[in-house]
Amino acid sequence: MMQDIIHQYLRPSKKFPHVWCPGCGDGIVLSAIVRAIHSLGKSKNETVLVSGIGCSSRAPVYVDFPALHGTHGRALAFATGIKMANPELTVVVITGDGDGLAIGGNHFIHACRRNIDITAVVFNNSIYGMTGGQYSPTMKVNDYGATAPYGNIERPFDVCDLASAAGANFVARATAYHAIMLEKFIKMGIAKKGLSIIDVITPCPTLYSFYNKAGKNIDMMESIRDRTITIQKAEQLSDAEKEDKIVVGIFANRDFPEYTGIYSDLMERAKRSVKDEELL
Amino acid sequence: MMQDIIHQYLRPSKKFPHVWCPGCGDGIVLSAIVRAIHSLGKSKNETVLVSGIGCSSRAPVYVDFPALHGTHGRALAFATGIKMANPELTVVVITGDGDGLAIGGNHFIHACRRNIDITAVVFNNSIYGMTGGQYSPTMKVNDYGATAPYGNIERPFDVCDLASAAGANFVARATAYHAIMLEKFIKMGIAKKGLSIIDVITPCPTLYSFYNKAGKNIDMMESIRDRTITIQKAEQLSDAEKEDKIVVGIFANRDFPEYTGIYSDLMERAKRSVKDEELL
Amino acid sequence: MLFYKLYKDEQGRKVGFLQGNEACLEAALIAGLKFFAGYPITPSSEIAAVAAEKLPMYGGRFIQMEDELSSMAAIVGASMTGKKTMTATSGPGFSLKQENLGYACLNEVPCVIVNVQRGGPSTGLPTQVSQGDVMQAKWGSHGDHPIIALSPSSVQEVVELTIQAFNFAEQYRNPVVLLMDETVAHMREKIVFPLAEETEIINRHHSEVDPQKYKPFDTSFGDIPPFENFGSEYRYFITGLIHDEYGYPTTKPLEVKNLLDRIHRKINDHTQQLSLFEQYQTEDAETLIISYGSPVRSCLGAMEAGRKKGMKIGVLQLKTIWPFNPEIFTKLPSKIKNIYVVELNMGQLILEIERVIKRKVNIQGINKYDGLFISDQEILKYLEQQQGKKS
Amino acid sequence: MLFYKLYKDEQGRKVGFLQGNEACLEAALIAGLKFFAGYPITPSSEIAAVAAEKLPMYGGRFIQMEDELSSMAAIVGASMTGKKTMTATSGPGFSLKQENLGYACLNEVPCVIVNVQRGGPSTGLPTQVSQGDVMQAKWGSHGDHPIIALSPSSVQEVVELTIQAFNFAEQYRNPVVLLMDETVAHMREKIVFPLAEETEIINRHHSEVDPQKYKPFDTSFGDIPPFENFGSEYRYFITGLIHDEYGYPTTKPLEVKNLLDRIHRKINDHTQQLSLFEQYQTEDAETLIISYGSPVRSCLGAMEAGRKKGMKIGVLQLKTIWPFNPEIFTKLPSKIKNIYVVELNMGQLILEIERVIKRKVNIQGINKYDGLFISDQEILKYLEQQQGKKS
Amino acid sequence: MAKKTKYLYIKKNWCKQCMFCVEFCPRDVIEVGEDGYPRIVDITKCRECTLCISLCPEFAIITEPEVTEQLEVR
Amino acid sequence: MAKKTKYLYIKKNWCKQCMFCVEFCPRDVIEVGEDGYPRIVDITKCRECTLCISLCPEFAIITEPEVTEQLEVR
Amino acid sequence: MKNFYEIRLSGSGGQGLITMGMIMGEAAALFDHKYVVQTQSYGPEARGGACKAELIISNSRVNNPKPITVDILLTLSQPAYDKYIPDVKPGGIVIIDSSLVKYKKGKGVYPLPITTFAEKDIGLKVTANVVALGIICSLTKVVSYNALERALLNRIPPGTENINKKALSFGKSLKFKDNI
Amino acid sequence: MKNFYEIRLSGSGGQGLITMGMIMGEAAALFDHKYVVQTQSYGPEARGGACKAELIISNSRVNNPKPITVDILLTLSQPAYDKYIPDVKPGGIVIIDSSLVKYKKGKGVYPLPITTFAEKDIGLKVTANVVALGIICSLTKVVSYNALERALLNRIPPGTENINKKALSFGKSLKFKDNI
Ligand SMILES: Cc1ncc(C[n+]2csc(CCOP(=O)(O)OP(=O)(O)O)c2C)c(N)n1
Ligand SMILES: Cc1ncc(C[n+]2csc(CCOP(=O)(O)OP(=O)(O)O)c2C)c(N)n1
Ligand code: SF4
Ligand code: SF4
Ligand code: SF4
Ligand code: SF4
Ligand code: SF4
Ligand code: SF4
Ligand SMILES: [Mg+2]
Ligand SMILES: [Mg+2]
Repeated sequence: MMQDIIHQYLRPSKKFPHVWCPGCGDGIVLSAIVRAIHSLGKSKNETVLVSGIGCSSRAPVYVDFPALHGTHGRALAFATGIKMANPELTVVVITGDGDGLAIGGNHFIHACRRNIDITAVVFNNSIYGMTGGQYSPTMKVNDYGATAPYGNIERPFDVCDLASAAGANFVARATAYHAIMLEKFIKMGIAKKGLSIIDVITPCPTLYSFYNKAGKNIDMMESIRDRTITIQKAEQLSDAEKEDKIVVGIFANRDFPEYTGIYSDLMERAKRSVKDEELL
Repeated sequence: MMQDIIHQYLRPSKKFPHVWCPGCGDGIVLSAIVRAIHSLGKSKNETVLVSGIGCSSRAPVYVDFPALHGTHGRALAFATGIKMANPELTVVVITGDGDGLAIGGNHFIHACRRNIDITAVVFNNSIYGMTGGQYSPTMKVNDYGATAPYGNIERPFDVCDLASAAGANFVARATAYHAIMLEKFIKMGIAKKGLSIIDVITPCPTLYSFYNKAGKNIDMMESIRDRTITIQKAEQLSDAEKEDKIVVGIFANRDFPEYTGIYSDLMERAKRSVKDEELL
Repeated sequence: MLFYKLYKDEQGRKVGFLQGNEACLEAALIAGLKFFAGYPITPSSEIAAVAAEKLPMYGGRFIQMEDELSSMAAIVGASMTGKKTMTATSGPGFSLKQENLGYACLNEVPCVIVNVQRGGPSTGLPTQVSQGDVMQAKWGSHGDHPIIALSPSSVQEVVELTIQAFNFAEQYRNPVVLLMDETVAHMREKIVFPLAEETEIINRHHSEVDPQKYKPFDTSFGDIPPFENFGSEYRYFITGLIHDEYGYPTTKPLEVKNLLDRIHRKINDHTQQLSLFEQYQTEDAETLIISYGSPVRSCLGAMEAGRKKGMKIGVLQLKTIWPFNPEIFTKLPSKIKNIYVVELNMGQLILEIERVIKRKVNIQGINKYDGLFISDQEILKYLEQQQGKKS
Repeated sequence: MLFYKLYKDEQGRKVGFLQGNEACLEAALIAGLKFFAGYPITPSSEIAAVAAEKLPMYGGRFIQMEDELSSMAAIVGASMTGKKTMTATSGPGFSLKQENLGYACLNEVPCVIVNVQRGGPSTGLPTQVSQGDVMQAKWGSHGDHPIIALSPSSVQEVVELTIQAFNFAEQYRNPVVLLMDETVAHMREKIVFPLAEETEIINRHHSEVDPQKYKPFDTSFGDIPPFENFGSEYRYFITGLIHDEYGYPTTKPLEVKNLLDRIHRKINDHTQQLSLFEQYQTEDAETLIISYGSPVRSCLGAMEAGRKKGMKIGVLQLKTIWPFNPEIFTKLPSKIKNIYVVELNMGQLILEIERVIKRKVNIQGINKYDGLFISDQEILKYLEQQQGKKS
Repeated sequence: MAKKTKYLYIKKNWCKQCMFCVEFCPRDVIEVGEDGYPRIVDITKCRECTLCISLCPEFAIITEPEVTEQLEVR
Repeated sequence: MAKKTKYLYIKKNWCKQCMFCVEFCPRDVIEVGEDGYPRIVDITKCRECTLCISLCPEFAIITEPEVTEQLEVR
Repeated sequence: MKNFYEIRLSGSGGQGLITMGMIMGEAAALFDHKYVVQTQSYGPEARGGACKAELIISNSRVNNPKPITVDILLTLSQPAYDKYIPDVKPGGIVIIDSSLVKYKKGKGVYPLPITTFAEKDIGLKVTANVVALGIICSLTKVVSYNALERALLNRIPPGTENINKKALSFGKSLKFKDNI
Repeated sequence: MKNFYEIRLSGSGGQGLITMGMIMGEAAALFDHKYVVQTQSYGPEARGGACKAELIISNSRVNNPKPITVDILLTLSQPAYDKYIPDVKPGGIVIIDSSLVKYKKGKGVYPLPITTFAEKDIGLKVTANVVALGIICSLTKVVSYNALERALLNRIPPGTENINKKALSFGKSLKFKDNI
């Protein structure tokens, strides 16, 4: 049955429409997250959303989960505290390319390294939307931004490569256009024990488009659609041919031990080693 | 001719012996750095050392270069400012596994990504020496530390994988025992335009040894020697066989454009675009 | 690897010969600590080491984060699940925690932040004593934010005030800073831990309202809104933006003002309850020495020695630094002609004291900031010099 | 992409209709800015955008760092090469810069930090005006550290005080905080840039000593040691540890005390030179309104309107916030019976003012912290209410 | 479970007219109406791929209007 | 350039007795002396591999003693 | 002509209101030598929703930077109209794009199909803001036509001078009476 | 016996001085029921170089936590001896490991080849600190033997009880006169 699942999850006390611009991909990604949570049958009470600061990080205010809209860049750090303190909870982090990879880059790699059971969805629009369109660490070379008036000269991170090198169990990329694939990857990520990173290429038709004359809503979506190739396809292409492409698919799917689980084992050992301290 | 090159570089106004413990690898690594700089014929005036905080980060105080002993974790950030403001300078960063990879992890990956012409030498003893032997993000699982009384449960970073994924031009690993190889890699790193990371496995015979019963000076050096294998050798081994090994060699050596160089080009473009602003 | 042992005394109380840092964590366990996140820094590191060993023994969890920013974030996140949480650091790390400390203040998240003060500014004097972060404890984060800060002068007081810190945090839904100093943190003294029945443990106040009606910043129960755990049937949203009673961002001027007023009022209206202090021989004193933290010990020594010489000295020890309680100072016996404020900094809390004491009295700072502890002799000598009594 | 144009007026001065943020960066270029590192944050972001475009046109360099911690570190590093450097941020970022700001203070590294204040605490009210970081500017970093902070009330003053900030930084070898507020940063006004011959540009003082004999913290030239560039023939070491004159770490109590005394003395002994303020109609005033930053505009409006109604109002505008200059207040005309301190926070600088004014006078804060700008009407109304004159 | 949705509704008061639904519906079920908002032209063509729902950034395409209407009151 | 080093010196006042030089000299040129400090036994066996110099964490093995002595005064 | 004007230009994002504000401000401040303060709405609330630019133009120093009530209100969208109409001072002037906004008649209310004019008469919809500038100029005299034209020409992309001039003078040339 | 003792145990890292300090402090505080404050040197300067533990043992509340001058000084290394000997109060007691330290004779100076004793008589060099504890105990009476033994036994790794007891009692049993 076709269902508009998201409506079962919108906060009853929150006004709509939301704050995002017309054609912004953030709403699409949020609804994919909600569908993924829904399809796993997770309880609303025990699924916590955590975000930082950015247009994308506004997402948790709209959906009816316990949610922490933290400080810029620290979403994964807040989330680590939540998950450690109560490992029963399902913790989903919503972050941007700025929030998660610029100021938050350290927490990103350390969360991956610890492989703590959190799923982080990176709303990657290759720009700082919230602050007016500055270049982000995922912006392509030669794109423009408020602080890249001569074209960006910094090479972008490949979010998936970084996450894999840092140790995350599950790493995948999808786009806002490929909403069904996106939902599937998020679902796999949440289901996976350990840290999951889902890098989502999403359009900012307001600021990215303003600085890059990238057209309006549909133009940006079409560009994303047309530039997307699969990992399999990418392997057949030369670096030059891949230049402008968005490579989607699953980059890592492995089973390193999960952090809170190992910690629980440690607690067992520690409890056993409680000595009778009272001697006198 | 056999030469004790380091003595040409010790600060004339500084007292010796230095502060490091007997058998600490830090002195060995420092002297390799100095020999590398020396062999490249770099001028003392125009070679700047930058470090953070840690036992290792104390190194620059002993050698006669302009040097900035910064705040914990920020060495690469201070260094980025120095290099950007005066690209003529040779900038060498001295950092620890804690300084560079724990608190400084974000600057680490972003410096790699920008590929700015700095050489960072990571004095990697897999422990926080300065603060009393807590586990670091490069400590092996099941090793002990002041904050890992039940054995470390966090998987370590592979510093070289991380640096490569983040975009550094030159990435290599050596050990304090393999001092000649180490010198060579540092030399290659400095000579390389772009960001170079040299991960150096070095012994902390005081604190690491205390918590891990790893024996004294020579035991630790011998252990490092005996566990070392080359990349070529490593490729033939299974993951289990590699478990305890130190893989040395050059992990990346490539020629992405260097940051300050591209910026200089940008400046040329910008100068040309100075419009006659005065209109009235 | 613990460096101390605990024994049981005749009354069944745990006793031990502990460092301030060790005592701090033991006391936190008594207070109900369940989660500790930290990043090592001298001279606070032992707190983390003890936490790493002891917490998992008693069902708590410890994590060493990648830095202080994330440590602070982690204890705030963990506190949202209903757990009592703590972090420990020193000056440089305290500076790094400020942004997220402000977040905790705005969202009224109970948690305890230990700052073992060492010489500053910057990396400063990592192994030496200081009280240089007193003003920072109040003003370190941007924007007006309410803070509670306590400062112990002995290892036994570390126990007392650590438990108090957790209680205040829970009771007032506010972060509490435990301002230790290197001296108190690193010295060992005999301490006696109170029995369970001797210890009041306060837990955050929960709501009884229908989950549908719950508002995380509900003002209808007074200035301290009831708290509900993430993971419970109460679902809500918190943000570092100025928010309404639902926790949703607001820019409505009245809502903004109401929120800021309330979170400050909830502390300021309870200044008397929060204000812990001790007076020693102030009844007949003509000279008053005011201090807090480890220098109080030397002040008491100077008082005793001075009284032997006929000087009418009294000592006022502040255990609560913030909120600052003007009443203590406006109500001082009028016999007091000279006030000396002893601080291991260049004069910080004296600024507040000067501000509130309106009557004509000689107020002077005795300040030491060379990394050394101040001795009773030094204080007494200064007093004698000042009073021209030097014989 | 610049959103403003510059013209030339009859006297050959550049003029334009600019935002405070834009004017700030243009003025910095006049002052000699050569390196800017920043991380975007509302409401300061335009400063970075203009820097990104303009600096490389004039031989300077811009970098957007990964966060505020690194931005602050980068400008300190860059300044060590002899370049004039700057960063810009707002509250949350200012909190993150504190650790490295302390480093700059201790190492006497000239640099300018712009904090465009927005509503706090925490993420607060990102697009709205505030003056919530006044105390933080002084106390935000751990340990006692000397700070200079200036606050403009109009776009033209942004130009004046930005240049001044660079001059003070260079002259005193100290970081200078330019405390703007969202209102001044975002409003557009006509500004006239001074001609080169009208502008005094101060550059850091270099040494003439033999490189072998150079000590980076040499005290033999007075309290401000000559500065030499990294990369020159002067080679030396700096550290965030307390250091001796060579820059080497020391824990010798006397060296520690001497260093801390000197870096504070070099600022405090020049409080009069550093203290910029304006007095408006204070000669005959019975009521004095004290303010700084954009609210000064409303104070002047209230003064004008009040005087029309026969109220003897004067205005004291502080352009220099830190170092705080007590003399301004102790020397106020004795006719003044009522002092109102207007601040867009819950009362911060008023604490200092209350401290130093010892004579009996009514001191009250007029505080607005709901995100809105305070209007002249509001101030006047408050004054009228207070004075029971409401007709 | 296998019940077929009878209709799709566009919540105009939420819709921001991005036209993704119009552009990306593989069956051209949706088109721009005269008021500038999307409208369902021929629901029988719909193959229930849910793409329009998934791609609507505004959560403005709904299957059960009565549930969602409640969301507007605060 | 090709001049052969005549001797190696151990600066005892810098040496912290880690014994790396003794342990790792491939030619056993260095051994532990009676005072507990390393000493050169037979320099003729030295093949000038510089390993001892490179591995000395204390910069205590020197080729030209006079240069380094100056370093001690401050 | 009054000595002191508080002006609000309102509509939605993308209609060029901020640019209008800057041009008007620059014209009045630099070329008419008035005291001018111009501000605008910022931040997330500026995304999508109502957007505004405000000016205070005066013959003497301006204190308050942001108007609370206004002498002149321009509205190019319905939400902006609804939100800001209560802030108009008695005797104030309201200029409305009647092609987009449903409005209430009244003294000082000047409804004009500005966007339609721009589309039909100028041939380029996005010049609506320039047409509006012309209207404000002729209706309120708060800024001189010469100054406005000069500031306008300095702001626009090269090659668009003629169409912009045309739009401005078109706006200025319109005849209107308030709509009671 | 005095009411107030300031004591410094000094030597170099690895000699177990801190442990000694803790044992002595625990013994005096918990079992002899004295007021005790114990401190020690920290940080990088503790690496390699001189190392110390300090105690103040008193019958009444202790204010100053760190001694400046001392009643009892134990030195197990030359640098420590050189550094701390000036801090001994007139009439103070100095106990020196004469197997490691060159010292100056004087009243109250008790040189004993402590490490040699530990090696030869106890058979384990690392028990030198325990031998020293025994010496301090019998020489100064600042802490009771019973208390010391009790505290010692609670600190040491299981299985080493006997050798430690032996070292302590050996230290206590030594006869000495000061070395003038
Ligand atoms: C400490 C701090 N620094 C800077 C900011 C300003 N800021 C808010 S969001 C943001 C960037 C957001 O970028 P991204 O995460 O990509 O989110 P987007 O808006 O693009 O969805 C910045 C720099 C802040 N709020 N806090
Ligand atoms: C902001 C801050 N946090 C923590 C510290 C304490 N600290 C100093 S060095 C260090 C770890 C050093 O580890 P590493 O870089 O590996 O150096 P090592 O001592 O092992 O050579 C820490 C945590 C500090 N100085 N500043
Ligand atoms: S600015 Fe960009 S990222 Fe932000 S809401 Fe608008 S379209 Fe989305
Ligand atoms: S503690 Fe370890 S890392 Fe530090 S100086 Fe000693 S041996 Fe080296
Ligand atoms: S996709 Fe949604 S918001 Fe976009 S036009 Fe269709 S209904 Fe409206
Ligand atoms: S469900 Fe698919 S086919 Fe049906 S209207 Fe939506 S997009 Fe078109
Ligand atoms: S390697 Fe150096 S420090 Fe070690 S024993 Fe030899 S000379 Fe001494
Ligand atoms: S140079 Fe080589 S062979 Fe010669 S003494 Fe040193 S290590 Fe031995
Ligand atoms: Mg983004
Ligand atoms: Mg290390």
